[in-house]
Amino acid sequence: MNDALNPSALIYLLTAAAVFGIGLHGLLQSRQILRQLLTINLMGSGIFLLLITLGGGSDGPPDPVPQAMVLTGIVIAVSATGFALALLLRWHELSDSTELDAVADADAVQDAHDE
Amino acid sequence: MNPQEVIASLLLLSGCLFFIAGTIGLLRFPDVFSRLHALTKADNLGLFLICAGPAMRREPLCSAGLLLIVWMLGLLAATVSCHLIARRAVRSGQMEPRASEPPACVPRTCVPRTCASRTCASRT
Amino acid sequence: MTSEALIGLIFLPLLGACAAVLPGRLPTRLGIVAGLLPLPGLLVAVTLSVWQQGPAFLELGGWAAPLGIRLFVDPLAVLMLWMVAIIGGLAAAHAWFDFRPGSPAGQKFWPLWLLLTSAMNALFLSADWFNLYVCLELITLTAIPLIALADSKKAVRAAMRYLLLALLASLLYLLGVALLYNATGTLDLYQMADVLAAAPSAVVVTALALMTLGLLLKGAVFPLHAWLPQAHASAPGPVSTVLSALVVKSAIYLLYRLWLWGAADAVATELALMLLAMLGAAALLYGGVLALLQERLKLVIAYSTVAQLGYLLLILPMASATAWQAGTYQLLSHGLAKAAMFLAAANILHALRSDRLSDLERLDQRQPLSLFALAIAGVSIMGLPPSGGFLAKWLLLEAAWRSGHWWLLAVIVAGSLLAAAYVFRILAAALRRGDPTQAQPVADTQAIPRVQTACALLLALLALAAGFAAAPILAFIDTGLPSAWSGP
Amino acid sequence: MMSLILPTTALLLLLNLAVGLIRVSRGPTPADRMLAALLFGTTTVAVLLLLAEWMALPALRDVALLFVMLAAIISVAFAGMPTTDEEEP
Amino acid sequence: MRAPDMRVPDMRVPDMIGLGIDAVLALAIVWLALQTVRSRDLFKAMLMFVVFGLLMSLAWARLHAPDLALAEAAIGAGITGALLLVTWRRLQADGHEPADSEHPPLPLWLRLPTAGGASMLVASIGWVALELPATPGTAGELAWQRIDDIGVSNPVTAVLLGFRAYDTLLEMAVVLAAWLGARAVAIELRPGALPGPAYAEVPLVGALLSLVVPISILVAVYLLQAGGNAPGGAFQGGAVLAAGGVLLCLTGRLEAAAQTSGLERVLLVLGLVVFSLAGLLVMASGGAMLALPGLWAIYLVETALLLSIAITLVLLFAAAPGLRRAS
Repeated sequence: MNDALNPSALIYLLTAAAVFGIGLHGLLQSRQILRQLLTINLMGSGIFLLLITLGGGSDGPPDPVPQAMVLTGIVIAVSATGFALALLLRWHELSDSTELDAVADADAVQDAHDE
Repeated sequence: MNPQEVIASLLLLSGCLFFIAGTIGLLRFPDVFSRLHALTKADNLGLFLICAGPAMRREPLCSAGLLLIVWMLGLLAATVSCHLIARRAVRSGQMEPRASEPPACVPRTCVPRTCASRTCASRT
Repeated sequence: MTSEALIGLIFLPLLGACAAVLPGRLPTRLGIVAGLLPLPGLLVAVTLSVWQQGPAFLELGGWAAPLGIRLFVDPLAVLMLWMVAIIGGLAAAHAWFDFRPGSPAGQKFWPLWLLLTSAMNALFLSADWFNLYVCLELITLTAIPLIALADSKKAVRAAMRYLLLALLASLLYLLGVALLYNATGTLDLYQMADVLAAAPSAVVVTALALMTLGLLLKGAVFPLHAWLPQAHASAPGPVSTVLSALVVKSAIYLLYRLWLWGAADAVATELALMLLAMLGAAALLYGGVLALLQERLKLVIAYSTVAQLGYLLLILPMASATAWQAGTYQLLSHGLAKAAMFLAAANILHALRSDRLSDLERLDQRQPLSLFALAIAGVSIMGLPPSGGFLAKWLLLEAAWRSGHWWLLAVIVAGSLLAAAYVFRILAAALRRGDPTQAQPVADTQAIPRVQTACALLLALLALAAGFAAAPILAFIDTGLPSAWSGP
Repeated sequence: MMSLILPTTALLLLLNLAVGLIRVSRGPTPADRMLAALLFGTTTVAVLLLLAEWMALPALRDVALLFVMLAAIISVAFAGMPTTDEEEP
Repeated sequence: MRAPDMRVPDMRVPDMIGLGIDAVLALAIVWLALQTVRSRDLFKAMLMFVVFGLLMSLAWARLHAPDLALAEAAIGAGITGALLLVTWRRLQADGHEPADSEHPPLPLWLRLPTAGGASMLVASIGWVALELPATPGTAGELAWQRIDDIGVSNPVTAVLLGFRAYDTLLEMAVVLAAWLGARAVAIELRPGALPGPAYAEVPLVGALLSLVVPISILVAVYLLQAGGNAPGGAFQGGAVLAAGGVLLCLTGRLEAAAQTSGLERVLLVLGLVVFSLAGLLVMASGGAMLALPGLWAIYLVETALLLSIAITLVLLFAAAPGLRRAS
């Protein structure tokens, strides 16, 4: 890669990092499954952006391998989101709730009683 | 610099102006229905001008054709979308200009008279 | 011939899954038979070839490594493939009766099951970090619906939680892969290993840490284990079996590949291995204690998985052939024993309609064979001779002794004592006579198909037999030591 | 000349879009947000057309075509949603 | 404009404007991500996410990745947005408004440093990675050198269906698994799960359908054939075709069926089966596994992939086992 850092690559790099971090923060912050899925998708977008920025930073033609990886990643992400939404509907039907409660081992011990 | 380029540039810049006008309308008009006007009218004209700009310089007819298709589809999408959104807004009882609107829309005079009166007319 | 066999291991279950999607009972049956039955035969060919000619690569599409994707088969991969074939096969035989092909439940179950089999085979063979990401996602997206098939509120909650964490884990892993690709220009595991030392250490260390974190989450290693017990306990019986015996192991397998092959020469490897071993030790103790506190049989077994996975990480800092034998043998014997326990528990749950420990009384009269399977598998989990589990733990003690990690000796012994405690607790509950006035009549138990009992028993006996047939297996494993440990 | 006008127009449109984000954020009704999102759709199409010309990437025109074609889908999905209490004035 | 002396700044100024475009785009993207996470109203969050997708597509364009811009446009605008909105609507159907609970799972002191630290880590590591010296013989460079061996001139297609075809094949398995999973957990269909006929009466919708659906088919075919030598390909084409199907579902022309029909099942596995069998046939005839012999084989496989992706995405959207024409 060139010595002088391509400033626009730098911009997108910072964007990628910020989007990833915002997604992670959102995931840790929310219990609403729908929003958790949004944040996971955000994190994915951040990673994809990072891959392409790093792969395209050079002067030559853009690297097709990360592009193919990201394309694969996008299709996987939409598939996973589709399944997750179906599972969310099922969960909503069974529990009448759209969130998951906090996870703790205590649940499991309690488990025998709340059946 | 040939005259084609001058015309294209003018088209692009005026297209840009229409987009800006649309956004101003979106921000400052008082309710959904008047904002719809901003979107359907200004933006589609803007899109047309921006499509027309590059089309001026295009030698192959097919890519000018593609730009035309883009514009026509944009027109259709905007029409249908606005109709549906307005329909839904009417059903949910938003005909009343919102009194609680934050002062983003400020002076009443900036609302086009036709728009405001039409809203009132359809309410009564 | 080997390459055809390797392709067959991945593509037969894959095409079987496609057949099982088609309508009608016949394509489903055809898919199951053609997708699962030939696997042991293919594996024999692969094993012989690896035994005689050593580890081998297969370039897919004929494209050499940095450009294309390679498959890699070595003794560790062969061992894992055998476990998929045997445990997966017997669990499938067990599932045949609960999810009959052609029934609505079977329609949902079999395509996912076959895809999961194919995905695990693909994962154990792949030598490409990004391809492994796709395999991991495929495993996630097939295993989780299988859990949700139990269709209880508890199962769907566990599946949802598992899904969110697994997606997060995949993303962390992918981020690591992205950084590594940029630092080295290749995605091939073994090629990358050669150039990793030359890459800038900040990038490499971060990438490895991210990948490890993702894999620890997928592998339910303490303290990231919280999703596992409910998911494994609430899934249908055969699904719990493969989840506990194979699916979590796939993440541990990748940790081995990452740290003992891929990053063997990277900076800070020593420290990382020690940290991982500490996590393993914590998992061993914590999981053991939690298993003791559970009131339901399947939860005891699930927490036992959390604990037993700890052993697999303990070997990492020992760096000796004995440690490697111990680790791989623990993979094998725990897989067999845990599979037997979950299948037996599924039988018991089905027969008694409850798996509460308090409801298990007089199990020796009501479900003698399932209890027998549970007991034999328990022997292996505890590490009593002559089981495979005993051998694994013995080798582990020996390796810890030799490498001078004294604290590990204490941890291993404590873990085994805890295991003994929770297994005996199950047995005590099962042999309790209870109050004769309130005793449930024996007729209350539901009959279960003999094949289902036989599957559990067979797996338990295999776990026991692993203690006898150790010599050839260990000799085979010795031919494929991790590249970092191949010195004397 | 054109190489100056094209990116300038694109930049202006993007700034315009960024200002429009206020409306999505502020609402107040879902319909307002939806409307603003549609504006973005149109603006994005225009920007893509300009970029296609400027960066000499004709494929971006296909992207623009996809956007105008699919813009209606979201509003159709939106219009099918039930109206909720929060929208009532 | 005036004289040759304008030539020199003419080279520089557009670059700076380009940088300005990047900066505005980046700020907007970050702001939208933040809004997606922060807004308490879930509908707003979803809409922010959809707009985020729009701008990501522009970012791909700026990064010279038109293939990704196409995919983001087709999937983001056509599928994900509608999928999210419809799911939200279904969750609301029984009068419950999904809203965030007051108790986040992790305390603030834990999650802010975690996320902030993580993003700073990513940024600094990326920075280091950006300054890496280019290593010769990377996969990307080799892909450019050997692209002629595949027979297509679009390097991304060459990687997806040539050098790394195995990834693509497993990715199709993931798509199939997602549908299988969604079917395994599918809920009982209630009336109103998809917008009903009340809505099909709007005359404009008919006009929209009669234009957009045929065009989506046309564009899908166009993207498929363009994929060989220009950005495009099976995934983008499949997503566009699926978007046409989604529109038909949304307007009540297609409705959910309780059973998956035989044709749907065949289409679902078509991509995987054709791809695998093509690979196996090549191997059986002495070639290497998955080394597709020439352009025609690539197009054959891509057509099958396109159909499978399209049907899978539509069925995932409908969250139903199958679809049938509305009576």
